[in-house]
Amino acid sequence: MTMPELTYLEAIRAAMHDEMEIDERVFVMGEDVGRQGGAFGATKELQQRFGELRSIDTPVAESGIVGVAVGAAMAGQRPIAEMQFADFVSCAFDQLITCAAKMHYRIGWAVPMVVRCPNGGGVGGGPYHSENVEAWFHHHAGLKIVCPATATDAYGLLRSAIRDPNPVVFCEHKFLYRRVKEEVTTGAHDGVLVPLGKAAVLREGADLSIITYASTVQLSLAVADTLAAEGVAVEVIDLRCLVPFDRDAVLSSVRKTGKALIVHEDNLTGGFGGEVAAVIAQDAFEHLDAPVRRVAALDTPIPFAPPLEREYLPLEEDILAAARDLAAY
Amino acid sequence: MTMPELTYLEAIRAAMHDEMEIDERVFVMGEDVGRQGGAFGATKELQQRFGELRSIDTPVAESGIVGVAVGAAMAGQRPIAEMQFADFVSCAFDQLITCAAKMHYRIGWAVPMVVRCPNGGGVGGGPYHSENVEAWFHHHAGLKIVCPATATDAYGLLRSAIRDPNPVVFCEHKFLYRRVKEEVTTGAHDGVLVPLGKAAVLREGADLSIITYASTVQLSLAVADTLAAEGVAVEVIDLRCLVPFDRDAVLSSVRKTGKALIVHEDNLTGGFGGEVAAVIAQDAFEHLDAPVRRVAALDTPIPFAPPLEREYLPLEEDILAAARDLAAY
Amino acid sequence: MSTPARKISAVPTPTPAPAVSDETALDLFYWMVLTRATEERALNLYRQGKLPGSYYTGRGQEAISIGMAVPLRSGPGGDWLSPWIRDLGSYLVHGVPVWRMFAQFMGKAGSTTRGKDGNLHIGGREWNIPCQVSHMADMIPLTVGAALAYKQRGEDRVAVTSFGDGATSRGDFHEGLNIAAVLEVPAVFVAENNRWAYTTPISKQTKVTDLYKKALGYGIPAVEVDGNDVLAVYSAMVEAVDHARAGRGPRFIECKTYRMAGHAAHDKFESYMPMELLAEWSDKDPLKRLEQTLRDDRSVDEARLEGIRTRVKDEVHEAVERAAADGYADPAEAHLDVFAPEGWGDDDA
Amino acid sequence: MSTPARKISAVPTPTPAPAVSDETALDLFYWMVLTRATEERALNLYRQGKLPGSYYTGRGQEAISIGMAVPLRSGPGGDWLSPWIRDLGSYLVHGVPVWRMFAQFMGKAGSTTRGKDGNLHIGGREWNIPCQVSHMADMIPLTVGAALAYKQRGEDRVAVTSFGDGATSRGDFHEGLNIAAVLEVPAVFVAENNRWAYTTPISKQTKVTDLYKKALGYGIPAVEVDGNDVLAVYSAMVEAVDHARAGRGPRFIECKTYRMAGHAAHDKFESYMPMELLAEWSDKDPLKRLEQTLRDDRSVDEARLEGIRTRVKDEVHEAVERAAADGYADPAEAHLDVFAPEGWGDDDA
Ligand SMILES: Cc1ncc(C[n+]2csc(CCOP(=O)(O)OP(=O)(O)O)c2C)c(N)n1
Ligand SMILES: Cc1ncc(C[n+]2csc(CCOP(=O)(O)OP(=O)(O)O)c2C)c(N)n1
Ligand SMILES: [Mg+2]
Ligand SMILES: [Mg+2]
Repeated sequence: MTMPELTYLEAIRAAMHDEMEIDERVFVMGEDVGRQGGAFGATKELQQRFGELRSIDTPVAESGIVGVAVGAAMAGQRPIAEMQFADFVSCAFDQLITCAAKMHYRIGWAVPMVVRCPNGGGVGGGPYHSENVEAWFHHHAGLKIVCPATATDAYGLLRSAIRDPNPVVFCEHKFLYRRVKEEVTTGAHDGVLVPLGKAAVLREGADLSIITYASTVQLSLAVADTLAAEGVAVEVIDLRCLVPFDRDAVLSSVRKTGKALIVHEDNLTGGFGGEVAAVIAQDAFEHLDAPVRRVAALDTPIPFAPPLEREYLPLEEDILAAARDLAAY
Repeated sequence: MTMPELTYLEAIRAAMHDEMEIDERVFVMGEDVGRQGGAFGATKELQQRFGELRSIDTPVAESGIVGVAVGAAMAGQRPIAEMQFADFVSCAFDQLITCAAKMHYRIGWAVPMVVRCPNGGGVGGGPYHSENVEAWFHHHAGLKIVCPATATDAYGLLRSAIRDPNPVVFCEHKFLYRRVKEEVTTGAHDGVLVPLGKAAVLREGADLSIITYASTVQLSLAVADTLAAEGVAVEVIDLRCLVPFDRDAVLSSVRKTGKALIVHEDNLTGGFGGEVAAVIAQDAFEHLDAPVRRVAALDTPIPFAPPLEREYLPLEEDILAAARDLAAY
Repeated sequence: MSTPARKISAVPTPTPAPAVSDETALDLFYWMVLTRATEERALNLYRQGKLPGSYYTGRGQEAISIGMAVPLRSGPGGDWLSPWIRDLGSYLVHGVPVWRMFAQFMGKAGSTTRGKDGNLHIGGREWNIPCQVSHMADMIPLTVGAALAYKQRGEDRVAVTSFGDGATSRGDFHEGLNIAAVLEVPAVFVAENNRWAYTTPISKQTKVTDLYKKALGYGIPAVEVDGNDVLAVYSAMVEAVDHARAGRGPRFIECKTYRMAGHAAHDKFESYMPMELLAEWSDKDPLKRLEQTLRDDRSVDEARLEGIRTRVKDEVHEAVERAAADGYADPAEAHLDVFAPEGWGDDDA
Repeated sequence: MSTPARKISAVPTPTPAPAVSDETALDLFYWMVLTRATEERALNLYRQGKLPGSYYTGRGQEAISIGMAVPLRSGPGGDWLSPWIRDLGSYLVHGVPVWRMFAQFMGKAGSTTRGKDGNLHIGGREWNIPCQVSHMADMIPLTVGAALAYKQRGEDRVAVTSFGDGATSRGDFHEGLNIAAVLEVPAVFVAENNRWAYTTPISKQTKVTDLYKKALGYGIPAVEVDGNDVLAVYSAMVEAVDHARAGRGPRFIECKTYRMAGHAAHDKFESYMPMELLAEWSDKDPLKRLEQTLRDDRSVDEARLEGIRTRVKDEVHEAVERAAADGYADPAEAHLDVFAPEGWGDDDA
């Protein structure tokens, strides 16, 4: 066991490294993941350590990559397929929902694999290098979806995802890659594991629940700080996983506070927030003291120019304004 | 102008026929659509009438088909691409969200095309011939989504979709193909047009709003009949389009009744109902007298065996039970 | 007689087509008769309204489904086989009991999917048969992945999949074959060129109607064989599998054949398939041809063949009875097994 | 001198490579110099932190971007051109003003996307240039679709797209080429084989490193040309375009070249690209070669070349000034234009 200070990105690399150390079935594959260690360096030196058969450079073929991962998983391996950017998982959509998601339901043969998706905006990537892809998949039963917000969660959730016998879409937010950092308990045998499907209550508060995940977690905590100074106690819930969805954590928080603000960087319509709002409106209705609010990105593609991208993204000030409104309701 | 009695499927064929009569740019393409007229006969005799260049048999390549349609649309045509079953649009997902949806936003060059998707279950099709695909797309800004429930709407909405300068995912429910029938005003020049984005209030009522679309519209009307006999006045709203979404129609109904039941055949989680519920919970909150309820299919793949598929689907009795509960709340 | 496979691109060590023993030929005969009988019976059941959904037959393509499956190792630790919907026989050879095929068509609990999926969407880990999806060509990358797993673990197993001419138009065919070639995995691809994809003739599917030529664009050695000659298919398969198993990379076999009926039982193929061609290909029926070879070239006793036919009749009868007597899975099962439980597969680690 | 294109598969009426006039050669020179200067300037701006995102250069591949664009008809009613990110020159030739390229890199309102998209995601209906997406090979089916539209309307326009070696691994390459062949549309595909896809060498991309051979798997006549010889590329393109325009179906041109730097400006390519090869290819620089041909084989005056260089310098300077002076689009524009308004395009009906 060691507790180095790791960035979110380093934590992801460490998680793969540590699982590969203890489980020979685990391997990584994708474009440029081998010698180069991937576009972001997430698989750096894994090929040098574990060899060419466990860190595989592939042709540019996302559908093929994911399909190969499904087959390898069924044949007893534990593949981790890297998308160079999350956006390109659009090309693998069919393999994920058609083959990966529905195999176990049909014949009880599990598909233990992870598709790593460098997710999200705020990095000037424009419409095709900034997508949040987590809400492309929650409609499709059979896929787990993980969205870590901290380095520890990135590490611990990725290890759990690799061990999980189901296909997992692992959405790692690339804005957080180098901006988030903390001491993380790593180590092949005693590194920290974070279970899939358990939300984290990052801040307790009685007045208002903010339900969020990934890049907007830090923003929400900042808003909670600001409002604390104004005498409003905000509870901040980091979902960590969209599937499994920690329904109980959300409902018990909202039943306590009576007010729900759902926040994500992904665009509003069809984002996961709609699902959360619907669950609250059905199952915590009697406890609600205010409308269920959502703060999210615009329902547009993600524009490139810095001032336009800023307009597109939900900012701390947007969350703060909505939270204040709600608190005052 | 004629008013023949048409099935939903015949209405779809008539809409394509009539648009092709008056607009040379309109053409159909897809697997087996030409000489054969498609797996369901929706394009029957269009090749004989309009020639091989306007009714094109393609190789089995959904991504290619949709991509070709995008290019043809940009080059001034009005393609209608048929998916043999809606399920296979998974293979064209990337082309739809990456190319079709985002072209106009980026350079103001429109992509007027329709992708016809024979949608839905209840026909013993199993997991890969029964999907409801409408909720795969509403997250992706730039695509319109149409889901007709009646023969007239199938005709009038398809004509509007073909004329629309944007890419439209046209979800035609194949359970309704031959089961729904009515007199439809057809005719190249004076056939009925139904505008995109306007919901239909099919039944007025003050006690409870059922918001639905496609195959569950008839079931909801039956439920409204049953409850009318019990003294409960149910309002039934057929959304007709998911994008554009007729927010005002939904909100004004719920503001009147105070109770909302959202019903769709698609599975619950990530279905369009979540979005509707979220809008209601935010913008009609003050008028709500009861939890916002959803009735939908199971969050599983769609099973094949008749008793399992029955278990999977939302049935009239499920809608009735939920509506009764809500009325009594 | 068996026509030798035409070699298109050099196979590393050209081995002579292995001689097929009489015993093997009889084995092939048994499986072909069983396949034909099973399909005929299923089609009858469909026509009687006893099977939900539609029904797809591979009649006339049994030489492929049997010839490609018999050379494989079946059972735990055996070879991966992902057959196309025309290849009912492959499932039987690779281990799926006949009655479960009928249960599958009927959607019964005894189906390999417990009724959750239909027709030839059949599979099970015990047989190393993944459960096919409808989406054509999707199983190709999966098969490459299984082959990769075997290579990674140094096992001498191969992964095999078959598909139709229509499937070669899809992106997953391309991506899968290219990755297989680059990663040099032990996979064998069997293309069944029956010249139709639903109502679309091969001339509208591709300009390169010799499908083996497509494999050359990936650097995968490819042969074409007479797909109505089970001995030819079998021999080509033995060779391809041997090479893949020896670690020399993927192989591709194109089986030239003809679709002898509509796409599915509900398809009115008379409206678009030329009847002369059907008649012509009817003369090339693979079962007739094998029978003839067995009798004329191998002097097998007619009684021996009749014995096999009788045995098959009994087996099919019994299978239908058993499937008919089986119940549907409890509707509550519709809710179950979306996810594999924690710890799944840990025993094999 | 120009190396003649090696013909791989018969082109219907073999025409002799058209002679390239001095005027055309000078025209090619102008565009290549402009392309090189624009890219050099942009790279400097990137290094000065004045361009958001990253920066991709096509240095050393200008013979392709220019040679393929010059033979096309530009402007309204002209040919469709969808160039790959290495092909900045193609945009210029086909009509995009230089300053708008800089505005594009800067994300300014004057960019062809009003800042909504970046780098070479450039387009506009007035130029028949669709706006490229990042997803490699996606533009191939679109190009086939444009070609189909021209064919349907009986217009003698062609649709052209270029892409890298990496893109050939994607399903959309396969589906697009196959459909183009079957539908016999007037499309020309230009593959730029620079032997790298990001850090992946072509040997890990495909076993068939001669990309023109892939086209043969679709029945599309294909040639390979020296991609560092602009006269060769130009001539091959003239021939391919003529044939496509004459309604004889699609054509494929592989341009063999080498990527002269990293994938993008942020890429530390020294860690994986062999320096010897870079030096070797540096000697084959297409601009140097054209200069040499102009001077040595065509006796063009050095002053004439210098005049072009000066003109280009001015143009680039002016373009940068104009782009720098341009503002960002109003943030409110981020909300606009998701959908085209009703009636869009009705004027052209
Ligand atoms: C991706 C996809 N698109 C469309 C279909 C519908 N479909 C089912 S079988 C078939 C034709 C199959 O032709 P081929 O591959 O030649 O196999 P064959 O039926 O001739 O054995 C089609 C188009 C499908 N199953 N998958
Ligand atoms: C579908 C998809 N996957 C991955 C990427 C990331 N990516 C951008 S460029 C590139 C390599 C391109 O190589 P090539 O096609 O040879 O073109 P070159 O850069 O050499 O000109 C990759 C992998 C992408 N843009 N699209
Ligand atoms: Mg076929
Ligand atoms: Mg390249």
